[in-house]
Amino acid sequence: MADLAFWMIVLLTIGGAAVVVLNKNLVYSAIALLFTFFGMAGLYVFLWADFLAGVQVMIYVGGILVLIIFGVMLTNRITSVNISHSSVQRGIGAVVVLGILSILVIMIYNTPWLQVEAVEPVQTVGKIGYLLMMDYLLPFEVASLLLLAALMGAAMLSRKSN
Amino acid sequence: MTGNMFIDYSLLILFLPVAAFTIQIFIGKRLPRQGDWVSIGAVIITLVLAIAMFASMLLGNDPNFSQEASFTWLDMGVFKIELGFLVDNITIVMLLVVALISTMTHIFSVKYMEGDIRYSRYFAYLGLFTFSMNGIVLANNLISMYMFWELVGVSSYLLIGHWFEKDSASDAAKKAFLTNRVGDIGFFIGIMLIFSSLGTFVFSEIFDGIAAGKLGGTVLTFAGVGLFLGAMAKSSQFPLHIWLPDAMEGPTPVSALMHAATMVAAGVYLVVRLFPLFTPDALLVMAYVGGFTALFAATIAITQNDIKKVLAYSTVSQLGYMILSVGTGAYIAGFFHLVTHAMFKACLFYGSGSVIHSMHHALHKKHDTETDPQDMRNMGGFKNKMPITYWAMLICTLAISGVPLFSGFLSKDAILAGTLSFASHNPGHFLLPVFGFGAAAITAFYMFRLMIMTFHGKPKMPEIYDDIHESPKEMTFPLVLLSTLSVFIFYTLPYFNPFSDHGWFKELVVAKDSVVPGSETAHYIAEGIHHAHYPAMALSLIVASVGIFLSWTMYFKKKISADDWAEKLKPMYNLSFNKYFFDENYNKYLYQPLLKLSSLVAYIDWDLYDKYVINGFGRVTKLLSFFTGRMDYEGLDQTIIDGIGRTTRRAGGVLKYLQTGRLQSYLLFALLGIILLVLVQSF
Amino acid sequence: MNNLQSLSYYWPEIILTVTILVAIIADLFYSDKDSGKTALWVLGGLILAQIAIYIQDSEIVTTLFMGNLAFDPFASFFKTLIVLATILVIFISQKSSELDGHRTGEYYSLMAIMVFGMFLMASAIDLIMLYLAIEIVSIVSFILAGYLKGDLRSNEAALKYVIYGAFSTGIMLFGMSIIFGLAGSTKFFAIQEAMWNLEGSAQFAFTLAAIFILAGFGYKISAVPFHFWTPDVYEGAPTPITAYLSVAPKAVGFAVIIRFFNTVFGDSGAFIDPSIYTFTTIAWPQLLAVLSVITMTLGNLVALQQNSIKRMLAYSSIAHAGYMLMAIPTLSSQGVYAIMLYLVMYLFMNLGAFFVVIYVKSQGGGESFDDFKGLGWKMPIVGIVMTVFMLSLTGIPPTAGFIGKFYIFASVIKVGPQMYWLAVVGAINSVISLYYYFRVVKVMFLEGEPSETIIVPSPTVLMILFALAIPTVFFGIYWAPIADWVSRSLTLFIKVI
Amino acid sequence: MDNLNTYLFIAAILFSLGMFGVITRRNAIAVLMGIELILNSANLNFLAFAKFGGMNMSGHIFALFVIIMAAAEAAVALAIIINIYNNFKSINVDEVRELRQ
Amino acid sequence: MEINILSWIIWIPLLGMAAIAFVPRGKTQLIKIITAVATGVQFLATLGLWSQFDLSNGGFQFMERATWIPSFNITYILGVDGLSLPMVVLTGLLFFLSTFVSWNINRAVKGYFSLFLLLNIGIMGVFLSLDFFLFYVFWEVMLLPMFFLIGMWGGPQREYAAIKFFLYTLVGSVLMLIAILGLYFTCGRTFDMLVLMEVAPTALNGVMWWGIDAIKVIWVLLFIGFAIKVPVFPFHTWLPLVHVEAPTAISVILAGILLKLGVYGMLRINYSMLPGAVWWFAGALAVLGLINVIWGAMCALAQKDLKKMVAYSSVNHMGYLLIGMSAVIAAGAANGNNVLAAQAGLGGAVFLMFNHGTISAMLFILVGVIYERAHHRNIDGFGGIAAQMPIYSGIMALAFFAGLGLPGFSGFISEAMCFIGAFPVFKAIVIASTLGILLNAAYFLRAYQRIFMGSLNEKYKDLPEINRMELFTVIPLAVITLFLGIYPKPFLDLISSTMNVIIDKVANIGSIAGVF
Repeated sequence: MADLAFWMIVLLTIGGAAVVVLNKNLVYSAIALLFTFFGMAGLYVFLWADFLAGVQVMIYVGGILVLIIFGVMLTNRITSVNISHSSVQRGIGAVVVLGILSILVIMIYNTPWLQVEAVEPVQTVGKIGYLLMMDYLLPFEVASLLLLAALMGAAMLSRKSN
Repeated sequence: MTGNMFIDYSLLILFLPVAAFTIQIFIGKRLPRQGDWVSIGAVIITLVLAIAMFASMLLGNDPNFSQEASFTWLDMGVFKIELGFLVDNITIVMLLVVALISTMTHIFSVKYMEGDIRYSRYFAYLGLFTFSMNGIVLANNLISMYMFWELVGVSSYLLIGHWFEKDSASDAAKKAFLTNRVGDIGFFIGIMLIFSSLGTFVFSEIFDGIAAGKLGGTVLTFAGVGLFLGAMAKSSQFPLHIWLPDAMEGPTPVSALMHAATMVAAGVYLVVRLFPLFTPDALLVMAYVGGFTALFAATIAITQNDIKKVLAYSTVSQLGYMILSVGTGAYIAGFFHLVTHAMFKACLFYGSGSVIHSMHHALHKKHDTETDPQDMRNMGGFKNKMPITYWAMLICTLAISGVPLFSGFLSKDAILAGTLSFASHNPGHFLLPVFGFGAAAITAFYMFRLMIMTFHGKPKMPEIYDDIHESPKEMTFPLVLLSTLSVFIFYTLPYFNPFSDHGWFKELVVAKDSVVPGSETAHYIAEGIHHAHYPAMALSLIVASVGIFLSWTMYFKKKISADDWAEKLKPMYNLSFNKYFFDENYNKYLYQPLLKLSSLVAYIDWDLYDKYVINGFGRVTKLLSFFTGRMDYEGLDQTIIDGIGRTTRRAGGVLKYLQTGRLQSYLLFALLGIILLVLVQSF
Repeated sequence: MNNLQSLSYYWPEIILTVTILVAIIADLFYSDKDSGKTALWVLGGLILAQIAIYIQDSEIVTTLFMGNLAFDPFASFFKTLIVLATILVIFISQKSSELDGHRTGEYYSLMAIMVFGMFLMASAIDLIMLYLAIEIVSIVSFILAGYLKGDLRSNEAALKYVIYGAFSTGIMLFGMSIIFGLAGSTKFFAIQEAMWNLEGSAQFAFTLAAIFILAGFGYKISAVPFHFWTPDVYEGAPTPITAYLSVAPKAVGFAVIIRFFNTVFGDSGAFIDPSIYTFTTIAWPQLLAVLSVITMTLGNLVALQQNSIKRMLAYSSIAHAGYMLMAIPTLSSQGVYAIMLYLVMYLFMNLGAFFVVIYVKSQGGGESFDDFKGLGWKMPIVGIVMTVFMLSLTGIPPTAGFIGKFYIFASVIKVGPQMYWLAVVGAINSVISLYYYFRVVKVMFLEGEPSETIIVPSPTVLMILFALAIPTVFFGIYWAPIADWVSRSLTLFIKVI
Repeated sequence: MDNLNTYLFIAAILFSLGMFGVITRRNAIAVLMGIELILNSANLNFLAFAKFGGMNMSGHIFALFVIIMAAAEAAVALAIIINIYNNFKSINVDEVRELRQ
Repeated sequence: MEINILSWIIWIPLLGMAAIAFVPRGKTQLIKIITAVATGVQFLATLGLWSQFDLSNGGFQFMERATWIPSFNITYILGVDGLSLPMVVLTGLLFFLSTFVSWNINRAVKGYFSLFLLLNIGIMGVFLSLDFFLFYVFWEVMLLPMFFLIGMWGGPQREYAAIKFFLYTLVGSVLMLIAILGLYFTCGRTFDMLVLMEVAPTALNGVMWWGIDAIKVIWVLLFIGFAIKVPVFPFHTWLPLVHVEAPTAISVILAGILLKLGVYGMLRINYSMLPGAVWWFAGALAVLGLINVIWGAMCALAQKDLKKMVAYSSVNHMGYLLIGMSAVIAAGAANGNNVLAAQAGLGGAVFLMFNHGTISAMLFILVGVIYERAHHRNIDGFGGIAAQMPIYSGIMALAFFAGLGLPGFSGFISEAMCFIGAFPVFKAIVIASTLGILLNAAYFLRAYQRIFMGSLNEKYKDLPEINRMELFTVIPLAVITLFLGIYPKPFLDLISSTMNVIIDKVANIGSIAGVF
């Protein structure tokens, strides 16, 4: 059962991703991306990352994807039903990407990854919170500055004229 | 001043003319009479000094008299050059000749060059010429000899090109200089060969070194031939004789100076000076070159109509004699001929100058600029108008033809005796006397042809005949003096035998033994000459008579038509008349190809090498940059990339999709780069 | 050191943070016209930060914030460099006509944030920290490149930059994840330790990860083949930003490369045993050497083609990255030393060249070669100063650029004959670069005619020009202070306990 | 199913798909989507390594920061894209070609 | 007595530059006078140096040392020996004279004379510096003023010429830089030439790079750097172009001094520091010399532009010089310790350096004189000028004869010494190159005939005679040429101690198998 669910999620993720990059209609792509993000969240759950699964759904689906759909809408007239976006250099692109993929696959197969047995934690939030306040306090603080910069920049750029 | 009379005098003799030269060049024009008196004064002093030296030589009566003096010219430790003087009897005699002829030339020129626009410069160059020649005469080492050797070349260049407005003159000057440079190369190689073996330039040390066996064999032969090449060019030996006839473009007094005492004498003087170091092989080369030149030049002289050209070829021929005699070992005879020849040839040139001068004035009066004043076919019958010139020239013609009682007979006889003796010792070389005697006959023939055409017969141009006058005494004085000196007696004193060269010259100027091991001694050669003396004399008398007689009958009596013979021997006549087409062939096969080659080289250098190879680096870089730029910025051509994906495309869309410069190409490239890096790293 | 202790070594960054906030707040009170005054706040903050750096610049070498940052003279060196570059660029920006009519408050605030990001980049020794720092710098760069909202070229630059930047950091991130998988840690030293014990079969993964990470770093220093964004972005961005991007992020990019490669692949920056690099079978030196050759050659060749001086300078900055990369394969302290020295020299000459371009444009000229025609006659001082910069960029003594190149070549040649080819290629590239640099000089002086009126720049412009030109010449003649500074700074934090 | 390589393969495929999107799509927003895929694939790696590396929480932290960063980046990128759209009336990457000589 | 005369000699022009900087643009006369004063004072200083020079000492004199960049062992070292002193004096003289040659410059005078003085600093610096780094810096400093002086005040193709010159020489100098660094790291990390001269000859023994002796690699790299300046055959094509385009004064400097820098560099560095490789390369040097001689002469013979012809004649003359330089190996044991030949060859080469400096300077000044008047230099475009300008044509004849190596002029002695020196070692090459004697004369006389002889070209019947200022610039050179041609001893005394030091170095190092 878990297997089936897992593979379904995998299919959802990868299939969604494939649609994202292959579909001609931008709106469809955006919606396919939604499925991918959800799939990712599912996979996170399988990876015992409950907190991150939540974050994934909240930020990616709730934030980024909405942002993207807004983008799609703002940059195309709503009335045009078929917001097509063609692709370029698909042939050579496919070749190159397949090259990358095969290299990655070879790499994954041949590498003796560091593997340590572990038990599933009840929840990860506490651990993450601790780390953020201790070991990764600085990045945590710095991230605020990053967001500040992004905020300023986005605001500045979208402001009407000067 | 060194305190040694000979050296001091030599120094003065050397430097007075150059002092005059300097004065003339800088302030000559502003002096009264354009400063000709400065130059003349200087050479007269040198003449006096030379006479003084000559007198003390006669008084000293020492055949082995020799004085040397030198100073350090440059010194780098081991490499050291000392320049200096060598004054011995040969030097003194030669100095006297140079001073005498130079003085005569200066005096002669006063009238001859009167009114010339570069009068002072002319005298300046004469001074330089004299200086250079004296330098050669006095040198005791190869380096200073080479230096003055080249200076002689320059002086001749300047004087031949005196009337540089004429293209022929400037051409001739250039030709003279360049031809001499060819010889200089040989000379220089000779010097290098000697120096690299012996480490010295000084004659005496060289002789010692060779005698000690430090240098010999083929190398020495080559060195000798090299040195002789220099002499060949200067003394205008075949095949480097081409410059000399052209050099007649210079003023006639210059020709006299050049042909008698300075330029051409230098070559002979060199081989005389260095005789001891020539190997028999080198000498043989000399003998053949000289002999052939003697005959060859004589055959050209026969057909020339320009009075100066005839004399020029006669000089070439006479120089051939001298070289021939050095080659046969009788080098003192050669030197003797050099001295006697200087007198009568200078005189002949002055004579011709006098005639030309007179012709020129006469033509000028008639406003005739077409007629060539030097062409003998326009002359004739001048004997009465110009008696002094005529008689002086006649004496000299007799001298050059080898008629007894005159100096030429003595020296020529000595040479021919030497040749005969050489041939009798080496019967294989029978050609040498043939050259000698043949040339002697022809010489007599063409010299009389010249005399008869110029002075006898009817005037060819009666319209100017009346205006022909004897030249002023500044010009006739040298004629008289030099023709006098062409009488035997001045060379045989204190003896009076016109048939023997026995005299002060023979006693004081003696041959040295060759230092090359295995060479014949001077005594042996002298013996041979002595034995050959009478047969040679007889033979030479006969050939001279034949020549004179033929000439007499042909041109004076006109018993034999010269034109008929010319017609009959048309090919030979043409060859002779055109100087065997030497100039043409040199021009065609040497000079023009050289120019073409140089153009080619320049073309290769500039239009090919620089343009394509050197700039090619730049161009390749630019091209690379162009392609890199395209590749880099625009990515692989979109057609190729797209072609892989989609082979068909609607025509309308093509343009749109062919747009390049898109970001994704870059990304693609970056990815490709990554793949490449991975692949490179992994394998 | 724990977080609290670390604060006392963190003054420069704290000052900067405060500065950023003050600047943003101050900007709120400025009218559009006066918005540029924010620069004063930022300048003040930078100077204070620099003072803090100077005071702290001691022998102490430690890590801060639980092993996130290194505190060492090496980082201080780059921080100083960044502050210097930023101050200069702020001055330069004042003179730029491109920014006229834009509210510039945010411009300076963003610049301050970028400085902050670069500070972190220079000292990060944790992958997370590093990633964040790089992202801060990148995001601010995107915004600054697109700062001229109404200007199409600026827009385009921003778009290209953002896509390329995100793409590169994406790849880098993927590489980092592989490293994480191999080492189980994000700390450099832990990674290094893990790498030492790596199994042979894991090397391929390691190589791949390293190359992916290199893509991110290479993009920052615009090394081939990750340089494609450079010309477009440099040309489209406001010129002061172009100047800034060509100097400051590039410098820290090198700092990161040096720190990361020396720490993770080497003996953690001790430079004792260069052979350590070869603990894997990967031929890093050769690879980097080849990359440097391609980078400089490509930069130079394409620069030859340009008709815009700004674009030419963009490509030339690629070439300069190539020169500096030459020294990395030497795996020696000399190499690092040379790069650091080069960066100092490069700072002055490159900013100078860009400033001249900015100034000429503000005087009604343009950025193309044609616009520079006869400039030397019209504005002799500007022409002469530009000549100095061009000379220096070419690397002709007695200018700073020569000294930089000299040290680079020296470090390469010191390695031995196996590296001579690299030096020769570098040398030939210098010659090629002469051609386009001197094309500027050529059009300035050799073309055009003497003009009657001579334009003398205003005192402030002159001041900036000389502030850039005098060091360019002076350090070419006497660079001992720089050399000493660099050698003092050549201490990296080596090992965590 | 539940082993490391599975996740890694999934991540690799996502990565490749993301790459493909970035390389081939003409619409800038679609390119952005591709980038998001790449970031997600990295995150998947981090979390997978975290789990199979003995519940190493650093991976989680890393993933967290990546998500934060992705949001910030997306915001800025979209701001730029919209700005471009306002100026060019097109957001096809290959039509934004002012900067060509 | 610390007066640091060498530093003064180098930096006096800097004072001049500073003074010029404060003169308003309009006061051109004042600028020229300042330049004349600066170069004049410098020239006097060089003469003073000469008068104080100890002839018997083959080593360096008037040494100055100051620390510069201790961390890289870069020091400010100056010194002068018998090799550099003549060149220093020549530099002083030619710059002084060239100031007057430049008197009629009226375009951007301030810039011209500032750059002119900067060039002076660079050249003097190269001759006097004994620290390799300093040497290189000065070497490069010359490039920029040359670029501008050619590019801004040159002929129609000046831009092309300027950039070509710059590129060409830069190629050489970057290779040189690599070689310098190679030496630095292999010879104990020092740029001090004195130390390098001690250490380098042996330090590189047995060091192999890619299977080649390191010493050869460095030697060749340095050689190429210097050969471009000389210029040696395949690197010579910049010379005619640059000469044709450069203003007269710059041609004078270029031919008179700049070309000698290459030779100076070879003798100072290649010969003194890496004498072992001299053995290896001497044959090639002689062959290159031969090619230079013949190729240069042939090209000169075909030229239509007088200045280009003179330029090619420089190529030709530098060939003699190279041949002379190759003679140095005669002193080695393998060649029978023929110190005589080595002294002749090397002495001749250095002497020729100086002589070509004076003679070619003279030639270029004179070409400039006619160009100034006729506004072209086409050899075939004149004719019969001698009648119109007797003084000028006389001096030109003098210069031409000096150029073609006529005895009585200094050029002859040096060329002869080169030949004589190299002859024992490279017989065939020397014999072949004596052909140059003929070709030399051919092209000079051909040009002289076309320009000065024949009937006067009607176009030029109002050509003014050479003026006093021009005469003033030529006559000192002519006098030197003549004086040394007649009595070369003073000059050779000046150099011989130093030459012997170099010869000893090469001779004692023993032989490495030659390339030929």
